[in-house]
Amino acid sequence: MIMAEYLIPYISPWLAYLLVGLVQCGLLLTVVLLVAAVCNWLERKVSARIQDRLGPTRTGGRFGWLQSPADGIKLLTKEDLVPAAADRRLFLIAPYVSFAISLAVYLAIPWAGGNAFSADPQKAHDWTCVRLDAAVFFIMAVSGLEVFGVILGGYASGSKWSLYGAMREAAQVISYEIPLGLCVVIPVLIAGTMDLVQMGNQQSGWFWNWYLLHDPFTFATFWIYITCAVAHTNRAPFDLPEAESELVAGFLTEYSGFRWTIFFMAEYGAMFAISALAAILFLGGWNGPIPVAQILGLTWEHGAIAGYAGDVLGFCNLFAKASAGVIFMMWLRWTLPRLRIDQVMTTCLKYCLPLASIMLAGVLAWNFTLPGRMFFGISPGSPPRMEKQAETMDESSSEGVAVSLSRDPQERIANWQFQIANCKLND
Amino acid sequence: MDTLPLLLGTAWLLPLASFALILLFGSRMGKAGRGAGFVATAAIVAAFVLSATALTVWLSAHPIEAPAGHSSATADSAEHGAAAKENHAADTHASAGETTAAKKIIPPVAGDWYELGAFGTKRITIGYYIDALTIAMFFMVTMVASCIHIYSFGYMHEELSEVTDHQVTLASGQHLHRRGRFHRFYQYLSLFCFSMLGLVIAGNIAMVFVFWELVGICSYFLIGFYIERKSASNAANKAFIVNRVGDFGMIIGLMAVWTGMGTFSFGDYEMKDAQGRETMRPGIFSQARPAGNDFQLQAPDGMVKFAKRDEIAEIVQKSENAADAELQIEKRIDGWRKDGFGYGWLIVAGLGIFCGCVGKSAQFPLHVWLPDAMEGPTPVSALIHAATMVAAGVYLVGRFYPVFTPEVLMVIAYIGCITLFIAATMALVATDIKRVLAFSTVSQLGYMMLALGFGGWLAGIFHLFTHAFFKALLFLCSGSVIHATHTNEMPRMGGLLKKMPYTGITMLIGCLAIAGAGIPWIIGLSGYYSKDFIIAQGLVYQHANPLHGWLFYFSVAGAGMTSFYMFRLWYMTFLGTPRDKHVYDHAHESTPSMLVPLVILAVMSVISGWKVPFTNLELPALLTQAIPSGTEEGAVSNLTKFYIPAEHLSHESGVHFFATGIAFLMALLGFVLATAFYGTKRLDPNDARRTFATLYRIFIHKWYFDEAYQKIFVRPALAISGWIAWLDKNGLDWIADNSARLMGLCARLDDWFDRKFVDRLIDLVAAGTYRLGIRLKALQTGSLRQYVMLLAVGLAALFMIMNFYWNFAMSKM
Amino acid sequence: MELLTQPIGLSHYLVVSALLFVCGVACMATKRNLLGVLMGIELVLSGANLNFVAFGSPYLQSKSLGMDGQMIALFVIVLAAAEAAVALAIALNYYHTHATVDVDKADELKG
Amino acid sequence: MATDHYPHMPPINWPSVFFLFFAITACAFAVAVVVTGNIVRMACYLVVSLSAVAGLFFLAGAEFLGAAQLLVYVGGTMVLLVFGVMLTAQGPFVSMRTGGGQWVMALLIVCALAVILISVSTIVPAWNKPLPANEKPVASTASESARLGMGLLGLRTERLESPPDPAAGGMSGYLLMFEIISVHLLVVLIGAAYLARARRRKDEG
Repeated sequence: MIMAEYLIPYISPWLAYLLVGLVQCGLLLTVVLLVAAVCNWLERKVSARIQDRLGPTRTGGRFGWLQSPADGIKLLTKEDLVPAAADRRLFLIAPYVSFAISLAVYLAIPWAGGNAFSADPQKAHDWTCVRLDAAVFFIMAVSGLEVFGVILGGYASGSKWSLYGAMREAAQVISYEIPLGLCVVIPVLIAGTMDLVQMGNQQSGWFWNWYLLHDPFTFATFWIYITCAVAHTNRAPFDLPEAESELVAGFLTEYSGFRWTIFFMAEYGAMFAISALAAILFLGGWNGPIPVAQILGLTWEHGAIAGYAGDVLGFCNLFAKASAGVIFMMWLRWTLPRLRIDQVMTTCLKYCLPLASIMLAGVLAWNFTLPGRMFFGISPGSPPRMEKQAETMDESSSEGVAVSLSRDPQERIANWQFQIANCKLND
Repeated sequence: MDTLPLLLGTAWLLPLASFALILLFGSRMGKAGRGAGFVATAAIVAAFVLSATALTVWLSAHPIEAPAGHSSATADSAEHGAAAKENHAADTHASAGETTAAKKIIPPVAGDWYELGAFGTKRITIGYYIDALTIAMFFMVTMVASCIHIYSFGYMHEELSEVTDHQVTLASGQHLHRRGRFHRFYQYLSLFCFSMLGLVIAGNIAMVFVFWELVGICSYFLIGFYIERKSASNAANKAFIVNRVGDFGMIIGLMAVWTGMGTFSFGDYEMKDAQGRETMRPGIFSQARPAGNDFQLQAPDGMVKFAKRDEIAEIVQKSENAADAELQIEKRIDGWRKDGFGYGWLIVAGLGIFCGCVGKSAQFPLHVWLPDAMEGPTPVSALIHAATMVAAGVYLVGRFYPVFTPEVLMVIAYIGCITLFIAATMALVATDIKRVLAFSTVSQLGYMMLALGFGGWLAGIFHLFTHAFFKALLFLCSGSVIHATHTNEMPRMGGLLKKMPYTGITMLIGCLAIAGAGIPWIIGLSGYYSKDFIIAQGLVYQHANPLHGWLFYFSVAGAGMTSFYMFRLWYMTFLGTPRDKHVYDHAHESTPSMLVPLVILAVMSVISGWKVPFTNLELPALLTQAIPSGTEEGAVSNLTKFYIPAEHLSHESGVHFFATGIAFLMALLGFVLATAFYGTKRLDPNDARRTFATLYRIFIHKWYFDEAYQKIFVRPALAISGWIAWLDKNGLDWIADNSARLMGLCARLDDWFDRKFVDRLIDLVAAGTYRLGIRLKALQTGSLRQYVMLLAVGLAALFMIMNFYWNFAMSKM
Repeated sequence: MELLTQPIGLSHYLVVSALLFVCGVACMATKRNLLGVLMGIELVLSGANLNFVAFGSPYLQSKSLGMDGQMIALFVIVLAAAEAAVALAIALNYYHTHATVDVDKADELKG
Repeated sequence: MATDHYPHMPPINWPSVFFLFFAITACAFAVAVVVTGNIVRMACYLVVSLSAVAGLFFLAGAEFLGAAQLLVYVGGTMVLLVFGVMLTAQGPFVSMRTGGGQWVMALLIVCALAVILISVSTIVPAWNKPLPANEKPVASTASESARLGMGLLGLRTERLESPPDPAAGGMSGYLLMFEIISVHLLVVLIGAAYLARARRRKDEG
């Protein structure tokens, strides 16, 4: 939107805003499509490596890197079939629903932190489409919606296999949303905010500031999160909705050509998004294991150019982490056998859910007994979070009313009162 | 400005000349009087040209200024600009009530042509009163009339030769053969045009009354054009007699005006006084709203004096000479006026005049004649019983508006509201194509009355104009259909669009216009604008008077029903499968002389609400020039504590926005229902008819008005004469005979009473309780959806009660 | 056009919420499918929620309900979820006993 | 800024544009829910309508609520959808069509209700006008969802900022209500599970 204001002197305002909006949409779309294309190629390569094969080697040189475009062209030229028994309107629209929702998740994901402790959110320069107050919550809500397209597609196909697949998908995704939500709540609890930008910035510094290494419970939570995330995105070993050996191809049975591709892009988009979320929540987001940017002075304190350079670095970091997450999921897919549906539900309700609850309680207890300790409670060096927060509060910048967890009730009340006074100062 | 009276006067007299010519030489004009048509058409077209010239003259003398700040969206957004600021300032200045300097009053062109007689200080003249409203009416009337004259060439061509009337069977069992009456038809049309234009141009209320009666007699002639048909002659009689009832009230109003104001003239006029000097004397409007009183309504001196005539007589007796008495009366008259004397006479005058309008405009309870008037030829229905004559009532209310007190306006609003609602309900079920249109006309006239009663002078008059165009169009289209199919019954039509594409499409345009179709908040057909004005005014009125908010809701419901029955008509006529093979095969598109007027009127009903590009010229703005001074700011009733809101409130963007939304929503609902029932046949009309069996019965019997009048007025008259005859024959004998028989009866009655009554009383109580239980049992139907509906009804009722009475209580605080 | 250039007022929200509410009522009143009725209820509740949020929004009115508006809406959402759970359980039970979810068939206790 | 260059054309107010978009979407799909007969399509339209309402929440500054609406309502509707597929018989003898008369009756009642509600919602003149520019709230940096959270925990931070208004009640938040709702949810969970349990034992016995 800032860009639009530069354009306004030259063209009429509404056109400027429209243009900039379209450009931004296009950028986002490109990212997702590229991710999907690369993932498709990667999947072939990874699976080949695991199965001791070479994978695609012919199309476009030695690594077969033109395989995805070639596949895309093949799929685009296929006939777009609609079964006679299908509910035509829903059948046609379902892939787009799925894809649009998977795209919408990207609205709230920050790609780099920008000016970490800026007083004014307008000047934070974080790399987010829409910086939301409740970004974590938003992403959870929207990523849960993705199943909607699948159910529609499964129902509308008018085929038993598709319907079975869709029903399985619904049951699975709605069930796994609960432990996944519990896992997400844990970093939120530690950070005291649901704003992803703030959460990422609180993990800046060395790798022991990552929430993954905050305490033993968060470490365990991360693995539960990964399990649930895999199930949530319907990847093997939880790919029951499209189990080839049982349901032909599940909800995808009746789809072909372009619409099938769209479904696939939605799946890869969701995988990438949920990996990026994991990276931000547990793996420090755009902060590398070693704070190279800070050491080189590439921060916003040293001017805008340095800040942007640091942000580019951070973006690469986050992208690498998210990609690692995707590759990890592929690795899982090609090594583990598929579960039975009852096993899937058992994993969710009998293992993941209780474990996540225990982790929640554990993190609570840990924070009450050992508040502010990093790196398994050992705390090498002072935690930057507290320091910075105190600073900003002195500047009366008001980083919001963060709920801080403290052992002593007296201290907690004092903390509140401090923050309240802070609020008053602002007004 | 002597050109205007000259132009309009000529335009007015041309049809009279045509009438006279046809009267004398009609049957000898061409073959079977064909030339009569040309004479009449030439006269009315010339009148139209003169009217258009007059309009140009008027506009060049009083150009329309840029719209004021709040009246349109463009000005609203331009408020940032410096130019708009001045405009805005001027506007606020004007609305502050400083009518003397800032606001431009456009004086009407008034004067007399001829003095019929003078009686002391009072006199009766033939005069004119020309303002923007007169000019616009002239333009509209001559235009519609021209179209209809041309149309009639095609429609009435059968009258050029020998006619066999299949609807009249003679005693010999044969159908009636008679000579064609082509020239006579045009002769009546010319007479009508002359009378209508005279009614519009009239400079005093007496002249209005004369032409009022003349248009009435023209209507009588033309309804009874097929005089040999029993139904036609009955309808003509009915129209005539029902109108007399209204005219009776009007005469009372005239007497009140004459007594109270001493003049019939609308505008101020010059007159020699006793010393022979020329002095200006105030007309009706100046007396009711003197400039000295800031154009606010007050009882005229004459009425105050009349109300206090006893006391004045006393003063005159006591004082020594006349001048002294005069002085004393002058001194006390303001005090009396403040005490409310004379105000009652103002109400009487207003109600009386309105009575006449009720009759002519077919308002409740005198609306019964208009549907029957459809016996006349269709061009007549279009011209007289839709576009012009019946609108004359609305015109008169608009013309007499300055004299109406808020109480009279409330009566007008209520009458209008009742009319619009019951007429719309009748239109929902009628199957005769012309009757649907007739009910629609009554309903739309009710709309206009309602708008005027709401204080929306502009809204009501604007609707009068747009309605004239699209209703004339609709009638002519229906005439085209009837001409092609030789039947009025819609159930025998269907699928005619393929056979008559021009008629079908122009009629669709008419339906869209009357339903108020448009793209909300952006653009629409003419009806869209005028209906929005009315709904917006209603919204403001409802906010000002929660107690009378019912009126608004009924008007909104009326908008929905309008859309429903119009599209029902169109779908039944033009879409679907042909229901009567014979009729369908026989149907054909009409001749060009009938189609050209259709196209002209269709264009007018699309564009008449629009602004002429690159100018400020638009119909509402032109009419705004004629808004009576002093009425813009609304009024407060002193008697019953309610408010007539100022009209400019309704032009505020917020109100207008929601009014448009509501109007559009209702029109859409009507359209969707009509489509569901008659277009796509998703719903079955018979199903709905069964569900609302009672309502259907009431609607199809036209709310039993004819039956009721038959029972209340006609039968008793016959019955009383019967009784007297009967009494004469058997009266006294019967008494003697029966007193003896009565005694025996009494004894038996006593016995019967003892057994049947006393005993059964106790039985009845028990049985009643039992039956009540059975009845109440049915309330628990177990139908979930019915409960939901009842819940919704309860909620709506609760909101209504809160809306009206709680707000009412708040306003009292 | 003025709708596009001027900020939105409270009334606009109220009108939208009224329309949603009314659609919900229509849905409840016309659907014979029990689940359709439930959907109508959801619509009604979301219409009511929109009302609360609009009255609580500081962007529409200088003297708004404040946080109360959002809070009540939040509770309504939660309770709606609870209501849906119970209603679905009832629907399931009803289906077990009647082999249909037509509410018009559920009139065995009628008078 | 924009007005300087284009005095003849006022700048487009984007929140209004989005409001219009969401409002029209919400209403149009709500109407579609009413009109359509297929239960799955109904659910589909309902999801779109509710999502648009969530968009309206975002526009009104209630981000947390918008997300909650998406998560809870839309998720709940998804379950409805599944049930719709399961319980709606597609058999040829089962017709759940509503008669024309009932449609008309419902539409009449509902439209009366609509007109009344709309006219009531426009009855206060202050509501029709947008907030004057000088009364626009200062963009608060304090997180809105954190405020909600504090409110649920029993502290109303926004009352701290403004002088206490005795008419508006004290500082206490919604802790009690929060607890009651938690317990209520638990009860509902158990109740629903009990109601919907499969009665296998009876069949076997």
